Amino acid sequence: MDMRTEKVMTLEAAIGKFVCDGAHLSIGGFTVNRNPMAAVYEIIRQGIKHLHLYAHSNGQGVDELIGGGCVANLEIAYGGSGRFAPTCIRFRKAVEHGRIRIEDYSNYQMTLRFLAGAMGVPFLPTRSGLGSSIVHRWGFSGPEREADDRLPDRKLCVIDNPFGDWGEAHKVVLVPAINPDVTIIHVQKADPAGTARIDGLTFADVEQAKAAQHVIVTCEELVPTDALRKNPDLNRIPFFCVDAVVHVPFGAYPTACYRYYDYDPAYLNDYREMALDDDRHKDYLSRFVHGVADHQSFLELQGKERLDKIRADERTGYAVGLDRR
Amino acid sequence: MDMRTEKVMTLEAAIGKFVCDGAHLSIGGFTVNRNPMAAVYEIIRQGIKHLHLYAHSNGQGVDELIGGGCVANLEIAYGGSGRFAPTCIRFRKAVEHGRIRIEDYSNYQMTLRFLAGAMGVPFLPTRSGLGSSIVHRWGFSGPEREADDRLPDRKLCVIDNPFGDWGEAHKVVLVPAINPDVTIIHVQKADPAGTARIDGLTFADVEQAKAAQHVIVTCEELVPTDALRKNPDLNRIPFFCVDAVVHVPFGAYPTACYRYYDYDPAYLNDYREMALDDDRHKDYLSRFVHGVADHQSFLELQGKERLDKIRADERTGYAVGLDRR
Amino acid sequence: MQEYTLREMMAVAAARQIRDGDIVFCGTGISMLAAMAAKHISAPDSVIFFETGAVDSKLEEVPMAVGDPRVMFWTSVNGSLADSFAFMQNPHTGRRVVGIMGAAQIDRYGNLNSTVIGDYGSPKVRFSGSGGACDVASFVNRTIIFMQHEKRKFVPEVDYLTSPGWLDGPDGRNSAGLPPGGPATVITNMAIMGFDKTTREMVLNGIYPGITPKQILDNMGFSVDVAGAREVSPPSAEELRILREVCDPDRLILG
Amino acid sequence: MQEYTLREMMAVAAARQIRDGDIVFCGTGISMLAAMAAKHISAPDSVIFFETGAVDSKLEEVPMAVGDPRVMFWTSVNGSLADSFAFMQNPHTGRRVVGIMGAAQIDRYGNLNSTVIGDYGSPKVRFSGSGGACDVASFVNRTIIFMQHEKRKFVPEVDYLTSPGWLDGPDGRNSAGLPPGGPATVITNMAIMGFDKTTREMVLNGIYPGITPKQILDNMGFSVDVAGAREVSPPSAEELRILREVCDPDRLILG
Repeated sequence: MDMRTEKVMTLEAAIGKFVCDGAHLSIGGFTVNRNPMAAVYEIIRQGIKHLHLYAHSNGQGVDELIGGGCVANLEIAYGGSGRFAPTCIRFRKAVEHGRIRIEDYSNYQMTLRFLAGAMGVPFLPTRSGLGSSIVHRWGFSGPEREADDRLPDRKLCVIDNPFGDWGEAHKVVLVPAINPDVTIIHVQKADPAGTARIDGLTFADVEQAKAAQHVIVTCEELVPTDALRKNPDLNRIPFFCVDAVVHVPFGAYPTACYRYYDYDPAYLNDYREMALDDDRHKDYLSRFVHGVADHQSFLELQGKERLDKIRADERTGYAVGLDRR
Repeated sequence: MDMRTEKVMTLEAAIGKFVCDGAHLSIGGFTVNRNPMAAVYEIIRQGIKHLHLYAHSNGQGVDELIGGGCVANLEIAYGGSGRFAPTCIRFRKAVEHGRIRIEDYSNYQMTLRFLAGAMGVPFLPTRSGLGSSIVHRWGFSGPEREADDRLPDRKLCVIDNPFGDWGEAHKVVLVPAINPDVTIIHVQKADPAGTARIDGLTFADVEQAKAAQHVIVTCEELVPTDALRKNPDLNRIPFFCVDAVVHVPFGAYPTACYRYYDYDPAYLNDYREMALDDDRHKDYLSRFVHGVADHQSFLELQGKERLDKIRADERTGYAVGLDRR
Repeated sequence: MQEYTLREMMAVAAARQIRDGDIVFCGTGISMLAAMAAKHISAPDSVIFFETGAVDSKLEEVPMAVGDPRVMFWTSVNGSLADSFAFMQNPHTGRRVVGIMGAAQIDRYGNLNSTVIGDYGSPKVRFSGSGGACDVASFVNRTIIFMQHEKRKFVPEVDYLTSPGWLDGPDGRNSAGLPPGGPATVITNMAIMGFDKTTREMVLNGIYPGITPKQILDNMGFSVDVAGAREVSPPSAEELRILREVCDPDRLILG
Repeated sequence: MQEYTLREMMAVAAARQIRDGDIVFCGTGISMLAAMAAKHISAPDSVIFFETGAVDSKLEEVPMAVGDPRVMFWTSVNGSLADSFAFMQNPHTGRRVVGIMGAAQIDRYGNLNSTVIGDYGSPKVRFSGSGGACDVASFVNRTIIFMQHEKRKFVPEVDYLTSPGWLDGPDGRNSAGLPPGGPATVITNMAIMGFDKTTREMVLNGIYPGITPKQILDNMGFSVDVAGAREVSPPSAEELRILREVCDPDRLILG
């Protein structure tokens, strides 16, 4: 959090300032939507390593960070990108080859963990996962947890309901809070102080942002403060939660940004094919990530025609009739 | 909850159908804002008794229900109406004379209790109230609680953090869920199926509605479904949570309804004076509540001039320059 | 009779399970198609909603993921993950919810694995993981499960129990602390399975035209009672028209 | 020198406690006025927010309650009670929050009573109750408390501990499980009190012009160390102008 009212900086500066080797990081978005992809590519470009990444179902962003070699540990609910990759490709390879350590939760459990962090409580309760392997199989062992003061001593706790069977529940699972060092989200509109507006579903972005020590907001449009204050009911994150505001049009590309552009099926299909082969994936990284100076250059490499195809229709907020095969 | 898409009814019918003697009720709004006053007056008019009322800081609505003789038990955080009555008058008298039974919580605790009900968990944790009398002094005793299956067996529980000092907390208070039989809220706009839009602060209305078995929504404007679906980001309650939709312009009067009208300082000041004296309060009830057939007649009794004075200014959402002495 | 693919049969079979008044939780892919079809055929007053927070989306095009912007259009409310799972965990709303999901493995009690094949610590195959599946399976009144009918998928014991079904039998969910709902129907490319009300074990309810009980049992890693099975009626012309022309004209999901 | 009321003195004294960068939690009445005045005088980059969920309200008119529609205008975000208390309980944001509140009773450790006088079960006087006061006092980094300087209000022991101060001394909050912040300043119609950093007991910090330490002690139910007290400078002309002309021209709160 930061009380200043002018927090605009370049993406390079924001990532350089707030994301260091070994940082505990969470990114916003869901599967093929509103992942902060420009920031993801910049993290890979800056060669940041050993990240401890928290994700519910962030999909493409998580897969690229793993593929980019940035991730050491992953706490996650879902590694998939819808029909484009029912299981994310580099994620799957990394887990199967033991290149990252992973711990599984459910989407709601991860959401509650971010919410607990946002609320400033050590845990939240749910009935989800009782009787499942999620409760019994830990990715990080008890001794590993006790040795690392950035991890809670237990993955989760099952307790008897101290109120008897109040709420028709005699047991609940308590899931521990997550407080990332930094959360990065991509939004439709932000002002220079960091007030952020999200159009459409917010996923768990708001909870992820409020749980973090530092927040980087990348935005499609950087607008004057008054433009957002005119209707605060649509704003989702107050400026004092935010540390850096970065103006990056198409900052979620190749994932979608509701009312601005759709996901790019061609890119995501090509990515899947390249990600499946280690050599081709190396080429992908050197061409599309390391081979460009910034997101603007990356977009130029895709070409205007491609971006025009995915522009959102005004009525529906997505690209009607887009060829999504 | 109710899956039908046509739930419009009269206020008389809605109260008659969903609010019975002894019901566990919660009402929306905060102090002098967006209390569902038309519904409150209708409850008094229908002579409904022995309500178990849940409130955070609902102010005027709570005070009138108590004054109307409808309330037996009250779980509450705050009985005040801002500068008009730092302590609500009839509330104060009823507690001091032992005419209602009361149990105290904090605003956040009550909010969490509604949220727990909405989430379907038996409790939620907070650090609020540790070391305070709120934890130690119960309004309903252990034996009373155990004899009543509508009350949790404990007011609240203080437990050691099962995750050690994770979240920098070694203890937390668990507050039990509330699941009212019925929640009544007043909103700016609703459609016939019950999708509800709230302009400005939502207070705890959304949690209160989602926690309840039945929900009555009163609204300033009853609008076609498509009018709300055009921008769902502004809608707060999905239609399937709602059982009855009642069109009541000025339904929050004499409390405020953001962007529609302000609170009426003259009414609230008069009310305070009349509430202070038992005989004058009886006259107040027979004239303003029992003496009118419905909210429309009540408003006519106030007169058009009075309502015009409090109409909201378009830019600010309140009555600029209103005489509020 | 019109020709149809098994995938179309599966989508139609699932759609038929959805009733007016159901709140339908949709995962990615064929489950979305089934829910869309049901809205147009038998259950116009069912409500489609997504774990991402979209309630009663107007699906003019089939979404490719539950985070697809298509789910955000013309909804009743656009909320968050926190909101949507609360609707399922809340008993008032949760008991109206039907969840549709898939998995990599299923056992006789309808417990699902969508996490790993092999050891959790060093898996042979890694899948997506739970996503919302564990949550839905934990909370909602009944779930409909899509499976490919293969021996390696219908297993005596799942390698990892991602999403709780009836756990170890009649008292499994209650003793674990879960709400009373659970798996209702398994829809495969050969058959429709249910669960015995008493034992909570999987039973064969319906067989697609041209399939024999033996074929079904040969493709499972455990046996089920086939005595009560009837032939499933094939998709009607109208069901196929809705599926093909209204729901997925580009065959993005029908293939 | 300009004349001023004690109420004006109190509002100015509180406003002076607010620093740039503070997030100011406001209750009803004079605390709102203090926060508004601070924004215009010494702390333009402080942020006023309300438990009702309004962040950085543009207060063109003084609100009469924290639920007043005036707090909803031109904010950064219009949220809910759940949102606003989370900002206070969250250590990242909570440590930047200054809470301003009043009470019916206070003890030497800054514990507050705004619930009842007498027995809780059958009270002699019933007040509003906690509202957000207990929450704010539990969570935030420092609180500023408005009190009328009367013996019955400064008591050896509060009848009901609504809002935790330093509880029973230096280790009180920690052993109860509360975060480390606590009461910083008590502003009365006679004086400004603080709390000793070691003992956490109330001490006299400042005396308004024309008041003696004896008057202060005579109006309290317990004694405090008066050795470190200095005279408080009266409101400046500019402070009074802001208060009277900008913040509360109708004297709704100044009286």
